[in-house]
Amino acid sequence: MELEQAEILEHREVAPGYRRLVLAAPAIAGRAGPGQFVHLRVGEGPHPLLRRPLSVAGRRGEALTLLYRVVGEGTALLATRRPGERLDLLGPLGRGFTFIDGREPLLVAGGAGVAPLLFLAAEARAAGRKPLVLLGVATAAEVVGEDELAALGIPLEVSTDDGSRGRRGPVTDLLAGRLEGKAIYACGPAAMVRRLKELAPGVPGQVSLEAAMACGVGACRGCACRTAGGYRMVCADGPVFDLGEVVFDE
Amino acid sequence: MELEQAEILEHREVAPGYRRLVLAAPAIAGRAGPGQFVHLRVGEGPHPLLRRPLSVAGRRGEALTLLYRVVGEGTALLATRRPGERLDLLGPLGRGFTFIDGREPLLVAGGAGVAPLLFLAAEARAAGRKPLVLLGVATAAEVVGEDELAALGIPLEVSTDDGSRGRRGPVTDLLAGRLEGKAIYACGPAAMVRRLKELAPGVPGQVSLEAAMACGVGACRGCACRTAGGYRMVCADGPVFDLGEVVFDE
Amino acid sequence: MSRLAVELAGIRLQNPVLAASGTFGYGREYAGLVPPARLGAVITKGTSLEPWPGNPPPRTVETAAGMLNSIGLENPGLNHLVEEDLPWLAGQGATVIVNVVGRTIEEYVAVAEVLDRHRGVSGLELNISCPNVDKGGLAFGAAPETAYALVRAVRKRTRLPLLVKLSPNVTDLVRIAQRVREAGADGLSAVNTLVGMAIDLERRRPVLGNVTGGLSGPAIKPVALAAVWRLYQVGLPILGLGGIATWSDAAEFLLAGATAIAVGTATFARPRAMLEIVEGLEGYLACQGIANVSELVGRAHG
Amino acid sequence: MSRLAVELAGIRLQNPVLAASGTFGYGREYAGLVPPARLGAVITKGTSLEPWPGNPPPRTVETAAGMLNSIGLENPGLNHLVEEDLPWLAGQGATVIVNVVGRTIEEYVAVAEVLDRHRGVSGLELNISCPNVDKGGLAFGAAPETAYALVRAVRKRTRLPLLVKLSPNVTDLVRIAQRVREAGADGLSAVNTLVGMAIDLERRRPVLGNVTGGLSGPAIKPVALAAVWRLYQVGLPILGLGGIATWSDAAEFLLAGATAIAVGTATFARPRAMLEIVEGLEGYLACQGIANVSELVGRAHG
Ligand SMILES: Cc1cc2nc3c(=O)[nH]c(=O)nc-3n(C[C@H](O)[C@H](O)[C@H](O)COP(=O)(O)OP(=O)(O)OC[C@H]3O[C@@H](n4cnc5c(N)ncnc54)[C@H](O)[C@@H]3O)c2cc1C
Ligand SMILES: Cc1cc2nc3c(=O)[nH]c(=O)nc-3n(C[C@H](O)[C@H](O)[C@H](O)COP(=O)(O)OP(=O)(O)OC[C@H]3O[C@@H](n4cnc5c(N)ncnc54)[C@H](O)[C@@H]3O)c2cc1C
Ligand SMILES: Cc1cc2nc3c(=O)[nH]c(=O)nc-3n(C[C@H](O)[C@H](O)[C@H](O)COP(=O)(O)O)c2cc1C
Ligand SMILES: Cc1cc2nc3c(=O)[nH]c(=O)nc-3n(C[C@H](O)[C@H](O)[C@H](O)COP(=O)(O)O)c2cc1C
Ligand code: FES
Ligand code: FES
Repeated sequence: MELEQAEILEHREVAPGYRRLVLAAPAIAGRAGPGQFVHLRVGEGPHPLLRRPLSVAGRRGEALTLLYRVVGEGTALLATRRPGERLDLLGPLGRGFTFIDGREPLLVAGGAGVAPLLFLAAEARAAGRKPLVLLGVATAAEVVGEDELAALGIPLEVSTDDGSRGRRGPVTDLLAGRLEGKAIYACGPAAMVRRLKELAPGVPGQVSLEAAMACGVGACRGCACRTAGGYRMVCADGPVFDLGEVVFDE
Repeated sequence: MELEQAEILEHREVAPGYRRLVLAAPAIAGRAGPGQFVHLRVGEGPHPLLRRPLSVAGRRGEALTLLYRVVGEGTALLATRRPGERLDLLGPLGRGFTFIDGREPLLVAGGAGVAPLLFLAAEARAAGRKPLVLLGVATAAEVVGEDELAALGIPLEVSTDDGSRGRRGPVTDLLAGRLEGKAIYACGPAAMVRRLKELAPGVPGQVSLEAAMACGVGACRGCACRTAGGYRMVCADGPVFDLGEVVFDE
Repeated sequence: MSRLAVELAGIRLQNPVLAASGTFGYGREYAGLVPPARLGAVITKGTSLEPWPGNPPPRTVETAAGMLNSIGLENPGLNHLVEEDLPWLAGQGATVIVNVVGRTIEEYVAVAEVLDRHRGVSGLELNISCPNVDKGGLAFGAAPETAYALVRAVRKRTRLPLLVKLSPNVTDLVRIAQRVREAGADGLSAVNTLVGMAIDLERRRPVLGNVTGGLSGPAIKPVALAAVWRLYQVGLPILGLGGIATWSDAAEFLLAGATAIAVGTATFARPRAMLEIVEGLEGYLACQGIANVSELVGRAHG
Repeated sequence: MSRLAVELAGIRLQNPVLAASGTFGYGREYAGLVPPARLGAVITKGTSLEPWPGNPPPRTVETAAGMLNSIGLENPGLNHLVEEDLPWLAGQGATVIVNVVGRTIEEYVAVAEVLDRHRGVSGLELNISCPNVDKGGLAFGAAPETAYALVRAVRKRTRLPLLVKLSPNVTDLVRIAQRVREAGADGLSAVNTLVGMAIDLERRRPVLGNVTGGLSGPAIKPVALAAVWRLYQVGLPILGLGGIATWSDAAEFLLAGATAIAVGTATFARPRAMLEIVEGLEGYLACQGIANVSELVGRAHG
């Protein structure tokens, strides 16, 4: 775990509401694995107070890539920061994905959940695996990471809510017939993950969860999620958990 | 009283820690008189919460000039705003200076207190009067407004704490022999104003006071100052008061 | 606008957004920016029988997402209200609730009696929760029995709708509210400011002339909201306030159980905040297909 | 560093900057960034006799310049503390104060008795002020007599310095503190969190799984400072906390009457905040020519 004042190298909108942020963060980039996250300070004064967790979406040498969606006050403030400025980063944090031997990676992403999976896909490729990425978004314009995946020769299939690209409907509709011999790596809204568990009961898999975080390091016990073994901390025990282990409400 | 989203036309440091801000504020500029102030929002979120009062330091057509010193969180944040951005301004507020007939204006400023007096000096000149400006600052580099006054042919005398320019000592040391037939217009630290009252007991004069402000319009009763007639509100009854009327502690 | 019309403790309001006492003067100071007739109601500055001078300066200081004030209920007194401010507000077409303060029960009663006869007053708000005066204010609001005695005495002398403004600086807000109800109050205002202070590092002394002050603004919103949530069980209509700055803040208070809300400190930062909140709520109701704002009240209790 | 050395309720501290309970875990989580030996002391997460699971999520939500938490004192229990955490902290050379919680007086006493024999513990902090549990916590801290009974019972079974952590959610903090003193406490910690809540507009339900939570962070600093100011008259040494984020915040608490201070929520935003505060105070004392930090304590009372 490092605390680093990382210089912004690149920061731009890559799709409506989605931004890509590239940072010079040698200490953190050197140690980050897919599924891990950084905890990032968006302001300087007493408000907004807390850091924001963002998954590592890629790295190249000393550069760390983040990919985020502007959803509220903190991410809106982050969006105003310009190249050359520095951001206060804590990371890499949490436990990331681990490859399951003998099974090819099937990556299932919903919206901004694609961020950690882009990093995972690249690492899988580098390790000689054959990942396939399924991505569900609201509309065609929100497909991000496509060029990156294409450059690595990683296939991508898209579903959209409005049918403007790929199949109309949830990304889980793309699963049929694709589960054989695969291990699932997922990140997206709770509804997506719940459906995934229903559709792929026997398939081994891992999921990256989200929860509101204060400390990000396991100290405050704030980011509890329900698992078969009781409450666990998303920041320290996760964010990546076994798909089988995660318990949803209702 | 107008609420105006004023575009920043110019914003730069004019002396160490002092910044000049020129705004396109047609509604407010058109009605502002010397000694009046604007109440300015420095942030957008819940912190910093309150507006900051700044005296009008000049106007030219629709442009309003402010001159401020960076002293804390709010002014530091203000200092980051760039030309082209807009600032939320409430004004013009308060009661300004009025000329006292038959007496030439002697303007006595301490530090950033020069701001309203620059406007007053210009108006006095335009009205055919012969103002003299006395300015006390910590060190020579902090003399601001000099070019402006020179362009209008208004004489300026300086004192500094460190003797790096003009007389060494408080600005009130420059008063001796200069009070005859004059009316005093002052703005500066409490100690300066108190000394002024001691040194010029019979001389008519006005002073612009400062107090922490919430509303800026007389509604909250927060900015009380002591006067011979009891508490009065700096924002609505002032900020300019008769020198004789103002009461200091101890 | 009928989507927003509500009745609060017997007072009919065209919308549920009120100006909080002490932050909107008597309406006149902000009139150029906020026509008082466009608000649900104007709650006046705390008004006493005689003029009060208020506390020594400094009286305000900014804090993180909030501010402290120790105004000490400076006000020009009942006569001034009756002769100058009420006629002006009536001329503007404003609905008016008078916030009442006193040092003794008799003083509260005397003010209430005079206003009972006044056509320009739609209701009273008894301030038993100001932390900035020695006598009166919080002295009455801190315990169930003193609160009861005061409200009972005032109730006997006025038929005006009676709101009682509560302090969050107590162990058991609900118990006090219950006694206030038994004393005959028509509604509750919650909350007044939290006791707080700031110290000036240079002078090594308290910043405020009165040492402590009342904390208001966004910082206290969570505390105020929890107070409203708990008071909902008391069964009296609630005017919710404390840190409300946006229409979504206002909606949270309605969902927690407030029938209407008041905006205080936010007005200092954004004088038109109240009007923006009215518009925001209107838009929210329209887009959610809600016929009247009262349908939201208390809904978060499930 | 002797400029900063202080004694708090009989506990010798190399500096007056402590990690607040529940925000620094057991020291291990932040160890890479904040060596626990460089703090005045580490106050552990609230520790109960048996492990506690904590409250249902969500457990935290951000607010204006603050946050709400409803952790519900999740902790791995006394055995884990004794077997894992205390040895680790001792190995680090940290001064340790254990924050103790329980559902009954007996549970508090049982924890205190075990720790009394433990060399790695310099003091206890009794948490009678957690707003997030049904039994225990605030149930003891809300009234003078329940607080007295609890402190008295624990006092009889331990010679360790005993700090009692108070809640700001009460009408008369001073009265409670006086009884706590009479029961034999060595010092006061002030304050724990303020009760607050937030509502999720989409779901129209409380955000927190436990409905209400405790408000902490810069937003509450003025309230905490006023609490310390008032408690100063009680005569017990005070550990001041609530919203402290910078050395100047810390200095305000010392001037108000705190012998030492603790930093909680600020650590989440700036993990090294405590170390920066130590440096800042050191620099301030040096530049003001103050030989020991204790000279500042209570100075703002004039
Ligand atoms: C481990 C982890 C990794 C994440 N990675 C990414 C990523 O790579 N790209 C991306 O776009 N988003 C990611 N998120 C979600 C991201 O953290 C939130 O969208 C962001 O914190 C929202 O902040 P805000 O101030 O804009 O929103 P607001 O709603 O104003 O935030 C208010 C508070 O709620 C918290 N919050 C709001 N939404 C979430 C959320 N979904 N998860 C956790 N906390 C939340 C904020 O951190 C903040 O404390 C991740 C979340 C977690 C837990
Ligand atoms: C009528 C009036 C006119 C003014 N005109 C000028 C001017 O033309 N140029 C200039 O440099 N300064 C002027 N000031 C002072 C200026 O308002 C303060 O320097 C400024 O508010 C400091 O804000 P801050 O956030 O940087 O400081 P902080 O100390 O962080 O401010 C904290 C709080 O205290 C208030 N505050 C701090 N110092 C003062 C002060 N001296 N007067 C009033 N409130 C204060 C702030 O407004 C804020 O609410 C004027 C003040 C008043 C009342
Ligand atoms: C400057 C100021 C003056 C106030 N004066 C009064 C008053 O006279 N009577 C009263 O009942 N409340 C008074 N209050 C309390 C407010 O009406 C309100 O209860 C409190 O500020 C919380 O709301 P807010 O956070 O929206 O400001 C005052 C508050 C402020 C900030
Ligand atoms: C996440 C969290 C957990 C906490 N857990 C405890 C606890 O276990 N015991 C306790 O006495 N106080 C606990 N507190 C209260 C803090 O110790 C402190 O009193 C409070 O947060 C105010 O200080 P701050 O504003 O610096 O955070 C907790 C606070 C937070 C934010
Ligand atoms: S965010 Fe603190 S334990 Fe996870
Ligand atoms: S600032 Fe509100 S009355 Fe002057």
